[in-house]
Amino acid sequence: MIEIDIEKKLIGAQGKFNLKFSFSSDKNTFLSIFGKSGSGKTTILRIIAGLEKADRGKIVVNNKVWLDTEKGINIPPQKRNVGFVFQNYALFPNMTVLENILFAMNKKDVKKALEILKDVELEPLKDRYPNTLSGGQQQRVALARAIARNPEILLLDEPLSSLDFSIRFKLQDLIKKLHQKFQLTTILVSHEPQEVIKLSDVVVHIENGKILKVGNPLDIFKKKEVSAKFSFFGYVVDIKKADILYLAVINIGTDIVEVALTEDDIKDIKIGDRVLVASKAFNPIIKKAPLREP
Amino acid sequence: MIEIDIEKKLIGAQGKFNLKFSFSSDKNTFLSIFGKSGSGKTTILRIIAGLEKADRGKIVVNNKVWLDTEKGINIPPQKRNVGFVFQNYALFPNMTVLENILFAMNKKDVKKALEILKDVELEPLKDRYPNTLSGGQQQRVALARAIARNPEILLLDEPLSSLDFSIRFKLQDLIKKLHQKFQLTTILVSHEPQEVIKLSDVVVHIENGKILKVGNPLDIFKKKEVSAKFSFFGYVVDIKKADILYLAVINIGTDIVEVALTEDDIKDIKIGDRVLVASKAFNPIIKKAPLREP
Amino acid sequence: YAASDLVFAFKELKKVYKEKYPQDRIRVIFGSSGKGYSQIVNSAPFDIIFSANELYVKKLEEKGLTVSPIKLYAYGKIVLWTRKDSEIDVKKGINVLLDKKVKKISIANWKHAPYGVAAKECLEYYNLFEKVRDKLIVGENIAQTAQYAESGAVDVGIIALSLALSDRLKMEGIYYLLSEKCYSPIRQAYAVLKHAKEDKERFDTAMRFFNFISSKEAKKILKKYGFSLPEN
Amino acid sequence: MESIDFNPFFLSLKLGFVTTVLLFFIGIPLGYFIAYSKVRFKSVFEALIALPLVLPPTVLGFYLLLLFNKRGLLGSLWEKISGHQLAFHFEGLVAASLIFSLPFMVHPLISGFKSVDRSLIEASYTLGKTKLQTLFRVILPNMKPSIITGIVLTFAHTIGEFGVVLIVGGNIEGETKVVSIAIYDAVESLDYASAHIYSAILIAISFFTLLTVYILNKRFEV
Amino acid sequence: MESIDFNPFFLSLKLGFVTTVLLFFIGIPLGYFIAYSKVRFKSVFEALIALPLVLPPTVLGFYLLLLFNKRGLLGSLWEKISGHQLAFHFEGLVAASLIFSLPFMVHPLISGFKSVDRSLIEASYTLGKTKLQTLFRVILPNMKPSIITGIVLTFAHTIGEFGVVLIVGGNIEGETKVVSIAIYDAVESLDYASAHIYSAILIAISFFTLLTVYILNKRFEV
Ligand SMILES: Nc1ncnc2c1ncn2[C@@H]1O[C@H](COP(=O)(O)OP(=O)(O)OP(=O)(O)O)[C@@H](O)[C@H]1O
Ligand SMILES: Nc1ncnc2c1ncn2[C@@H]1O[C@H](COP(=O)(O)OP(=O)(O)OP(=O)(O)O)[C@@H](O)[C@H]1O
Ligand SMILES: [Mg+2]
Ligand SMILES: [Mg+2]
Repeated sequence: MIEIDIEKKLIGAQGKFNLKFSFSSDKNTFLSIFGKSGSGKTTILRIIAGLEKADRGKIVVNNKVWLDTEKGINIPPQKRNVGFVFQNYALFPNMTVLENILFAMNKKDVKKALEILKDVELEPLKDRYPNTLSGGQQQRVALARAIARNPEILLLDEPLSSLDFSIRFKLQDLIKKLHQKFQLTTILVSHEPQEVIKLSDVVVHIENGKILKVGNPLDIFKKKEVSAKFSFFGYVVDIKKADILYLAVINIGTDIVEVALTEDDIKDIKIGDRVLVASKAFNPIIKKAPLREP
Repeated sequence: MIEIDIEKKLIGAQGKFNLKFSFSSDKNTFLSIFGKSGSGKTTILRIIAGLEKADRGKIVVNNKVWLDTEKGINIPPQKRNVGFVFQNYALFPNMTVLENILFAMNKKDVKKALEILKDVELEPLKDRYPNTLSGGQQQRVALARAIARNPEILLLDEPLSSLDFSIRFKLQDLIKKLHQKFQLTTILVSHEPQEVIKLSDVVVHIENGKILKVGNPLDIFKKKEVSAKFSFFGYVVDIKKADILYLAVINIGTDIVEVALTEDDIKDIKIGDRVLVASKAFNPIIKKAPLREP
Repeated sequence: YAASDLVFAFKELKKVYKEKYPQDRIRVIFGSSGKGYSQIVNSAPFDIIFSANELYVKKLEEKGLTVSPIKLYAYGKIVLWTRKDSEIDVKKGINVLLDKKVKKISIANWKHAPYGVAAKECLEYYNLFEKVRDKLIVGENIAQTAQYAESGAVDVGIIALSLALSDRLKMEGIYYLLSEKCYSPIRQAYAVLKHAKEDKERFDTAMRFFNFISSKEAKKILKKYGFSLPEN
Repeated sequence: MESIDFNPFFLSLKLGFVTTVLLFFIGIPLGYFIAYSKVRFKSVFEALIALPLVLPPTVLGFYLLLLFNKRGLLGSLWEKISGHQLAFHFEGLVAASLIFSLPFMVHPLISGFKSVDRSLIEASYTLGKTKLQTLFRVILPNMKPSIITGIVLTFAHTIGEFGVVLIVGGNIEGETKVVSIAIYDAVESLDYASAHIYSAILIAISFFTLLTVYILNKRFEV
Repeated sequence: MESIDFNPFFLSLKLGFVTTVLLFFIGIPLGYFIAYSKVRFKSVFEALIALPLVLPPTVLGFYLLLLFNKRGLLGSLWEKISGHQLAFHFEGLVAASLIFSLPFMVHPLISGFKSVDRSLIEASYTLGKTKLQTLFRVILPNMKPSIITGIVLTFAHTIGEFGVVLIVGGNIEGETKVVSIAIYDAVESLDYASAHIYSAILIAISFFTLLTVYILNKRFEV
């Protein structure tokens, strides 16, 4: 159960703007926030965590009032049971990886800590200090630490941005699993549509502090351009001549496909263009694929 | 012109391993390094920049020897003309955005600095201090600073990881343009296949410090699974019943498509699965699309 | 350079001297005699030394740093001193130190301060030293010893008469002059130093001041400030 | 030269340790407050703390004597508590040392507090740690060089200072005669041999104490 | 009470400024070396720098006097250069102050250097900046609280210290009679009224000097 309705003045790239965000749900929702750089996503998470003051607003989580500017309530971050993965990780340099995790636990439980570390594939690094880790390793420690806290609400600020796809997918699954297992409310900031679609129940698209769209991920991300059932956006990587035809090499997501073009077509299309690839008459087959790097 | 051949012992998640990397090209290549978290990518860049010592190796850039452990040559980072975008940005907190950029220039040129800031869409923030910027804004300042240095070789450590697609695409174009205009050698670390494919001439895939594959991006990323001309990997987001058929909602890249399934098919496939979607008989159309957010 | 106990006397001596020899400029630096000694040994730019302890001047002579004969200018005297509000009647004499009301007594350090040596001798003379030993607070020099008494931190101080006669202490307390027979005389001596020789004019001035101190006028002043005078 | 008396060394070390430990615990809340509070006149506080330093030690000692003796404000208070005044007792030396060494502890701590990354503190808060837990587990361990600086300067200065100690303590053997006073005495009585020996021993002890601090610190360094 | 002589104030401030400025420029390379060098016996250096502190000031002064007088090592050298010995001259006071206030500058600077994020220094190097440029443009501006601590402690301690200054300087009017000695003199001659006034003025001047430092620093703070 969560109810958020906040407002705060910010100074952004286009001058002052007003951050206005509201969301409420009576289930344990997985909410994703999606939007341009500087649009106020991190600020929203920080206000929820109590690290920043809202000019006006109200936050109620699981029937506890965390913030109510009208009544002058603003309980400190220590009393809000959140797990926060910071954009810059904020690991404690004076503690090893394991100690970072243990520090987050109210009841120190080494076995559980090691399990979490295994989940993020860092168990062998447990006695290392954060500044001897690679960027992605640090990010995973940050995630593990937020999880170890056993929070009511998980605030994830681009928690997987420095990770390659294979581990990223695993950790997405982990987050999803935890979210369901512990009936968490989770708020994710991410730039990765795949991630947002995979994980979230609700997506909020904000721009310049204002909510542009709210909805379920499919509604938000399903394209409207053509009515075709099977169509994709992609980028032209290369155009090759093959016999009388031209072959456009197109990058769609993590895939590369080749599409035949006529001389006419290529007048309009050149390397680097963003294109829509669609099929009118189409009979797709679908086949389970192994989970691995392309 | 670049010639790299380095070796260094590292301690990773699976114990000690040997980082071994070599690459050479006599053109101004755009090289991408691709690989799992902790595989040694950042370390390679740091060795090239002179921030870390290689146990053994040689680096020659534009006919200048930067490192030759046999001859005992190791010129300091200050004398290596590199532009480095750090994974953690490393902006100078005591300088404004503009001052950060100017500091990177040998000849202070405010006009040029402002132009670069305009390129990364941060001109209005020029007088702000880095710690008042959002994560993505900081990352863009880091990129702008590396560019302002006018380097011979550009080292980009996940330079766009915190950015949303629209600005990300623009900055990819900017990097590409600069690479070509100034005949740079550019080395990019990125987890984003789209980015790697779009930008690079050569891709090196490393794992545990070893080079797994080298090649042009199409070779590396083109899938081998089926011979179909038009096939993609995706994730099953939802399965809906429609009349006698089932509709699988599949997320491919940033797109969502619906594929009809028979009762038989869905035995094998459930929500969350990674699937390959392909078409055997297929007549795609291709259409230029506006560059915008989904 | 002059010992600290001369502070008050020298103000007047200087004034009188100035009247006699208006052309001479003299500057006095006060400090402990030991410090002055070490500084002079290490080529401090002092022309005359007035030491509360003849010994230092003698040592300087041994080192060949003096250019005049050593002369005594005064004998110091010691007194018991207490605040007027202390309810202790020092006039009763030295045995007052045994009084229960006297919990602490300040005394100058007998290891290097001449007034301290005298005070200790005096206590020993009356067989009091061991008895009051636990009450003793050792001041580093005679001025500090007086401060202890004056601030009330100690009940009685054994200090120099010259200090007890200063405006401030006269106002705030009462003193009892200890008999000169209980301690060996505090022989205070002075001499012109080698440094004066470097400059003719300075040397002349120094010699004039040297002679002035043994003049009747100067002796009268010294006496007024609580020093007894050498016979010569 | 007299035979070496080790009591003054013992007293000095005791004074140094007691003062340093007490000041550490006084300095931490004070430094924390000055570094993090948003009070308007914070600069005034910062400047005030350094002020005891500008007075000559013996003069400061003199003022403290007025305060500490049995008729003084603190001295009389202390007399009621403990039966004797502050002046001329070890407690008085400690009290005086606390005052004159305060800036040597507090100022380094302030700059240490300011150097700790704000986001670490925030992270600790979101993990449910109280301000006190955050202070001891996150803030202090990440400002170790400043703590070392504070401890070393305080300890060394307390051992070496004698002006204040001399006046307030009154050079009482076994109670307030610390080694700095013993050395001073020796020099004043032109007993240079003793002075040299005392100095040498003092320097040796201090050197090894400080070295231990540094080496221990290195050992536990990340 | 005599009329107030402002010369000692002037001398004290001059001594404070000169010493602080010189020590700043000595402290920076020294602190830089100790903080960043990988020499094995660095801790020994760190401990050594604090040692002048443990000696009682007058005793330190006494040893310096031996060094600074015209037959001493440094004194004779200086005499060749400038025509007079170091002892009993203003230069001697400066030299002595440099030695006894050294730890107050160097130790805070060391902890400051250690607190600067390594990656900022690396970033500056990759931007082609020399070590010197990096030092002045990147490192020092990001350790301001430590610099302030160093400056404040050095300045205040130099103004207030009189033991060393008294012995090395010899209390010569207009040359080495700084205000701390003037106050000391006044107290020693039981002239408390003068002492109070001198102290009050000294404290007021110092307070405003320090306050200015803090406020200027705030003004330029990020
Ligand atoms: N200072 C260090 N000391 C010891 N080991 C280190 C240090 N820095 C990095 N490593 C180890 O070296 C390995 C390679 O690190 P590197 O930072 O190069 O990885 P990376 O490929 O950039 O990873 P990521 O994608 O997560 O940033 C990692 O296993 C890391 O733990
Ligand atoms: N401390 C601050 N003081 C003033 N403005 C700030 C501060 N922190 C952030 N801002 C501004 O508020 C706006 C929103 O910042 P926020 O960090 O919430 O963005 P974001 O959506 O998380 O962006 P990104 O995706 O780049 O991380 C930005 O324009 C930023 O410049
Ligand atoms: Mg953000
Ligand atoms: Mg990396």
